[in-house]
Amino acid sequence: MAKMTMVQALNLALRQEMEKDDRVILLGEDVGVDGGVFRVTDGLIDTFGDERVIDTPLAESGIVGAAIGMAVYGLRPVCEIQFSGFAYFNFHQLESHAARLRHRSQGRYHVPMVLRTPYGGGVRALEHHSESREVYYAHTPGLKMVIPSGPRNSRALMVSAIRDPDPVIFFEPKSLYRAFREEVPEEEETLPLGVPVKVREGRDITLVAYGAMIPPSLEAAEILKAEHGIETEVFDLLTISPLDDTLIAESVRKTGHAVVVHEAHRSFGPGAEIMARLMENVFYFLEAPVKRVTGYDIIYPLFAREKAYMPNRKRIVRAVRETLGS
Amino acid sequence: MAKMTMVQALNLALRQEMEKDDRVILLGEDVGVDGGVFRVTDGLIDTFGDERVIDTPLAESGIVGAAIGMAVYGLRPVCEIQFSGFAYFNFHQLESHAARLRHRSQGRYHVPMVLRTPYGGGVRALEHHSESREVYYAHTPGLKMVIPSGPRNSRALMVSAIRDPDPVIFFEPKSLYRAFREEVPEEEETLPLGVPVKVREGRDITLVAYGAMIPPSLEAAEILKAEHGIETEVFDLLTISPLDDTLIAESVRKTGHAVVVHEAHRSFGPGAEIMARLMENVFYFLEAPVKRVTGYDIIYPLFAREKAYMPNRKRIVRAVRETLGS
Amino acid sequence: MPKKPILFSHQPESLSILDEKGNVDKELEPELSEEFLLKLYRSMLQGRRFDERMLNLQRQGRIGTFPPLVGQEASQLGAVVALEPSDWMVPAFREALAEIWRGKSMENIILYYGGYDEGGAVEENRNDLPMAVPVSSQTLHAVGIAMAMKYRSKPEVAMTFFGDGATSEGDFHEAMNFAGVFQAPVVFICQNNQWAISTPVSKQTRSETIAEKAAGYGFPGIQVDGNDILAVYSASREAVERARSGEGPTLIECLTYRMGLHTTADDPTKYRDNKEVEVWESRDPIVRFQKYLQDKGVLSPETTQQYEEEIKVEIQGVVERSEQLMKELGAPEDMFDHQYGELPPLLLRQREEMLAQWRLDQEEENHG
Amino acid sequence: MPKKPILFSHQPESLSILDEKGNVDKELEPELSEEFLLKLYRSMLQGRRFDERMLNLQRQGRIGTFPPLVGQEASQLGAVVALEPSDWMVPAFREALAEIWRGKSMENIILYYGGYDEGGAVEENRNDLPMAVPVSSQTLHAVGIAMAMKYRSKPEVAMTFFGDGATSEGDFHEAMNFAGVFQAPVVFICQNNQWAISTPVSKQTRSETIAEKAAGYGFPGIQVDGNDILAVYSASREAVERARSGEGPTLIECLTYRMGLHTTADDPTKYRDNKEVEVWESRDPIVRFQKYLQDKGVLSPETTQQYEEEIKVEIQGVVERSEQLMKELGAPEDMFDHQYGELPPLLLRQREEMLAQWRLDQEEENHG
Ligand SMILES: Cc1ncc(C[n+]2csc(CCOP(=O)(O)OP(=O)(O)O)c2C)c(N)n1
Ligand SMILES: Cc1ncc(C[n+]2csc(CCOP(=O)(O)OP(=O)(O)O)c2C)c(N)n1
Ligand SMILES: [Mg+2]
Ligand SMILES: [Mg+2]
Repeated sequence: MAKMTMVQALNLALRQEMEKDDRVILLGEDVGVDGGVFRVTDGLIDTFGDERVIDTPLAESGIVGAAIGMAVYGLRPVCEIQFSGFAYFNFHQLESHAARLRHRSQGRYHVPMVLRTPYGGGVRALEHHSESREVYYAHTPGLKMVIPSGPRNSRALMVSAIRDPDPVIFFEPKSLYRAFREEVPEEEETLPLGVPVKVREGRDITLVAYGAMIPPSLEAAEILKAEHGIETEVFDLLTISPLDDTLIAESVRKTGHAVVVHEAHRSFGPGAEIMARLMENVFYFLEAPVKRVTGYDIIYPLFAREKAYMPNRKRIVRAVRETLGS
Repeated sequence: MAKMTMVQALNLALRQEMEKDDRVILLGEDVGVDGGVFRVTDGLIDTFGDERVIDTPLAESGIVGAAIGMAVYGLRPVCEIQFSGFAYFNFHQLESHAARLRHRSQGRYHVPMVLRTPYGGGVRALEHHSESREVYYAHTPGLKMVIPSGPRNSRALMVSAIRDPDPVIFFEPKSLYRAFREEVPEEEETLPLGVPVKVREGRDITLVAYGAMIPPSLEAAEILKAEHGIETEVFDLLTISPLDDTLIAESVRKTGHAVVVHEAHRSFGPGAEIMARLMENVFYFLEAPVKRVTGYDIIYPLFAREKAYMPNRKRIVRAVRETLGS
Repeated sequence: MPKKPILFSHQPESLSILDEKGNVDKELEPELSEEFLLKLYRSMLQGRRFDERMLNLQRQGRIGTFPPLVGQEASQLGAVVALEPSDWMVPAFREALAEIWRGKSMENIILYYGGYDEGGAVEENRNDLPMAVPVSSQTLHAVGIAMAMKYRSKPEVAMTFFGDGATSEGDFHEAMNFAGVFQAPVVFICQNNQWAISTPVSKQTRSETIAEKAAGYGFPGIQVDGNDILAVYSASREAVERARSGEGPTLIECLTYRMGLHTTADDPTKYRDNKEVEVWESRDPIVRFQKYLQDKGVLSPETTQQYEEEIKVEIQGVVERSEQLMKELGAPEDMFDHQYGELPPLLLRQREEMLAQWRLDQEEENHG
Repeated sequence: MPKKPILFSHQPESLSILDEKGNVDKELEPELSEEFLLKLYRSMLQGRRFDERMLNLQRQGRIGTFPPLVGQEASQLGAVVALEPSDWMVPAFREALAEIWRGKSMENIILYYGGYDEGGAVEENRNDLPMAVPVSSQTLHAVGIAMAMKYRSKPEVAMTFFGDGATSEGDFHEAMNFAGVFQAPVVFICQNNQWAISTPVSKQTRSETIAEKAAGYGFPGIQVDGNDILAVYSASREAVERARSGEGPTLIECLTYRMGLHTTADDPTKYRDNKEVEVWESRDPIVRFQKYLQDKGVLSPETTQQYEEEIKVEIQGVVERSEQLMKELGAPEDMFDHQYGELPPLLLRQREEMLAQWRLDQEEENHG
């Protein structure tokens, strides 16, 4: 097993799937010769040629619309939108077609495509390069919305996403692209879409997070244990939508407390849905209101202030302690 | 006072604001000569000419992008997107610019525009003509998201929206366009944005709804009282975002129970945010979990099945009774 | 200031073969078998009669809103008949006749406009996309399909339909640009029917033709008389052949006219003069083609009569079968079908919930 | 098949006045005062030096990512100088020099790329939009502004900038189409610098020029040598005058070259040959203009030297002031400014919460 960054792990997933299945093709701005602005597709054009790794004109709707056509024809396109902040240019193609063609054609066609795009803050970027707007996709029936949190699961989820028969929006937490390395097996590894994983066992409180918020959540759990003797059970959603809250509800039945963490704006954010589900399913087990640690409901600031905007492990520790009244 | 339909009331609001303020101009597909496909802008081109009531080419991003430019220049454009299902074509203009230009220019510019668009189901329409996706806008900082529920408040809110210094997304519940008439005063009337109104007083349970869900909610409240002696307090949100939950929280402190109703899909829908706020703010007053009566997390069906998809007064009555254990 | 002219690599052109009176330009007349000519004629008639019947059903409240195609028969049929069954057609929403030619069942069309999702089904024997309502967005799918054909080295072609209004949308531009850049085997058929709801084409663009827009994307554009099925067919066949032989895309603008309503929810008297409609009535694509076939000795009034009767019976059968189907279909839980390859647990639960609520609704209605 | 050609109403043209060696075409040479010529020259120098200093600051980690403009000085300056102060400029993101000419403070530019939202402020004395990152989207704002000018019967013009890559986006198309249809007083300046990150213009479009795309929208397009400030200026002045006198929009394609990096996060050696860069180095817009001014007897090497020194001092002052400002600014609660005309109660509460959390963070950092 090699130690890999998330960029390398994603590259491995793409390369192996392309080797196995000639239906898999890549398209996007600068994904070919340049290997993608974050180098996720680096070297793939050399192996697979410019018929399978396609540098497109600068047009997001064009990329997604063409990918939909390819998928319907029987290919498995993986398209890259350079930053999630530019995916609004193609939102109508996703909402109107990628999400609907299976239903519209009553099952005759389906759209097995993946839309990869880097999301999230913390990398001192320009405007439009730091947002976290997974809700737009999570609230859109017909799409699946996936966010990995590390090299290994990003590789396994990408393989599953490519093989999935439905359109998957795959948000890559750009602040984790090269943040740490993990062992990633050369052999095939997949992870089921639609199932959160418990990444830390605990009995006092349930912490729900995903993507770039997983590292600070795990750090917070360490601190909580070391400094306050609090045992935090941490869930990594991995799939934001369709969201399965079964395991989380089960955990809260045990802990009676929960905190949700995300970079996304608070109002109408993913945390609200988790809280609603807990309200619906385990209300009588809750000993205190669920708290959320989130981005604020404002335009993401330029980087001089992003530290104050972003949830961090200290905010998480505080929220957990407040929830527990500790 | 004249009895008016919502279409007439909106027309009145536009006409009067145009008379008062020559900065107000209209643009959109078929808003001029045709008077809009629902006739909301009927006759305005005759009074104000085609310089102020502009039939545009068929291009939603063009309409919104041009409106942004006009607004920045000092006009008060009101643009129409023919159906909310086509507003995804211009979503990037809203997210990237309408919502952000005030902040980007650090207050030098602002974008006092209104985007009017019919939304929602129940009118036996074609695909893409029945959705209710207010969350996309509600989760976008910098925008205001408004939904009236009757002729009188639609007129008052439209006047406020036009005068508001910020971009307002104004969803018109198309199933209510001609559903009933109300007295609408000729004299100016406004309603503040950002404040829900209590439309029925009650002590047993708090019902939160908006738009086309207000009539069935009020009917349900009648039935609940008549048949079950349940006193339902009903709130009409009017502004979905920025959402002020103060009055609703206050009500729940009194009633201890709440139900939220919307046409929108359930998961990551507006109801989730209301539930999250209640969780955060009045958890200890809640005697039972808040329930939601909503659209399902599927593609809106063609009209043969829309009755089964849409929340109705019966579903609301049931949800209230279940919440109260009655 | 004196400047050097830039020369276009592709000069847009225009074509007409059968004039308004049904007189043919012998030099340009395509060689077509009598059988094929009659098939075209019968199909145009069928399209017109079916459209009339649909309008009728709508007016009686038996189906919902639909967009009539009357007047555009030559424009859409002339194009689509140039395709092989293995090719792909990517329609907008006003190509019912072209879809029927390709194998769409009229029953499904009625079901669809009757509010039954089942009507959207694409029959197994054709490679076409279902109709697309969001104007212009489908043109990109055709380009993607064509790119995939090229990747698979298949001698196939994608043909996409759209209106004059659609040319104002960004997606049209992106589709044209992708098609040019990737030299995709795609044929763009613009049915320029002069109107986009209430907006005349003169307010849609400042360019004199739609056809000339192709030059900006580096490939050929041609304007044809869209009510002249011979011209539409000739231009389409040439474009399809060009695409199939690897020479890239073509834009064909068919000048035609929306004789009827935009949709059944529309009232054209609000925005257009009936005189204009009358002018176009004199250019009717069917009358003209009929005259041509009669002059040519291929068609007799008796054959027309016979076709009319066959079509009437056929459509009557279609209407009866679809109304029967509408009675049988409509189980509300079926709306959870075809959401995902596999229905996730959340939706399984919601389906149960929906059914329970629906049953209670029904009970209450029956007892209340 | 013989068809009739369609004639374009607007024939695209090309223009060059000052060649690569700095030789001027006397017939085309615009009449400009010595003072103005020197001002242009000094401004180009200033743009280049400021750009170099920015790169330097970025490499030292004192600011974040920024997009250098080296090589495009003539192209952007030649266009923007044709505007009156009351006109509006709508930039993309690589027009720092044109923005500075219009009154943008260099301090604000440094602040902006240093991560301070304050740097986005638009100075009161100019009517320009702040830079726009989402490629091509800003072109529509220029059209809206121009439509508003027309509505107000103001003799004003909007000029918008964008790259070759931007012409592939739907928004560019919608902007061009609206401009044509409404005959808006807008000038479209395409800085065709041959690359959109790693994508060469040959992969961006199949058309031979960008200029010819204007024909499809029914208005004039012209291609100019973008490294020839006299050509850019002449074409821009003509276009601005045309717009101002009610004759509608123009598209100007400036052929230039991105000599440097796409942004400081980019590595062009991944995708382009240095030979190409060298060829373009020999076409440097400043060298060429300098030669012309010297030949004309307007500029001496001493004046250049003097400008260089003034500029150096000026930029040093700018850098010092902005670094001082960065120390003073940055209060986190200010990120709640300029969200809405009035901060809603929800955001007032969130601002308090944010401050409280931030203070606790700071305390813990200081004590932990
Ligand atoms: C993106 C989008 N915007 C608006 C509409 C509403 N609409 C439906 S058809 C139509 C006019 C289409 O005109 P054209 O492209 O000329 O086609 P035609 O109706 O003439 O066949 C409009 C505005 C839509 N369906 N999609
Ligand atoms: C809508 C959108 N898509 C993608 C990007 C990422 N991006 C930034 S600049 C750029 C290339 C722009 O090329 P061009 O228009 O030629 O301008 P240039 O960079 O050459 O000045 C890309 C792809 C973006 N900013 N906006
Ligand atoms: Mg049309
Ligand atoms: Mg460029």
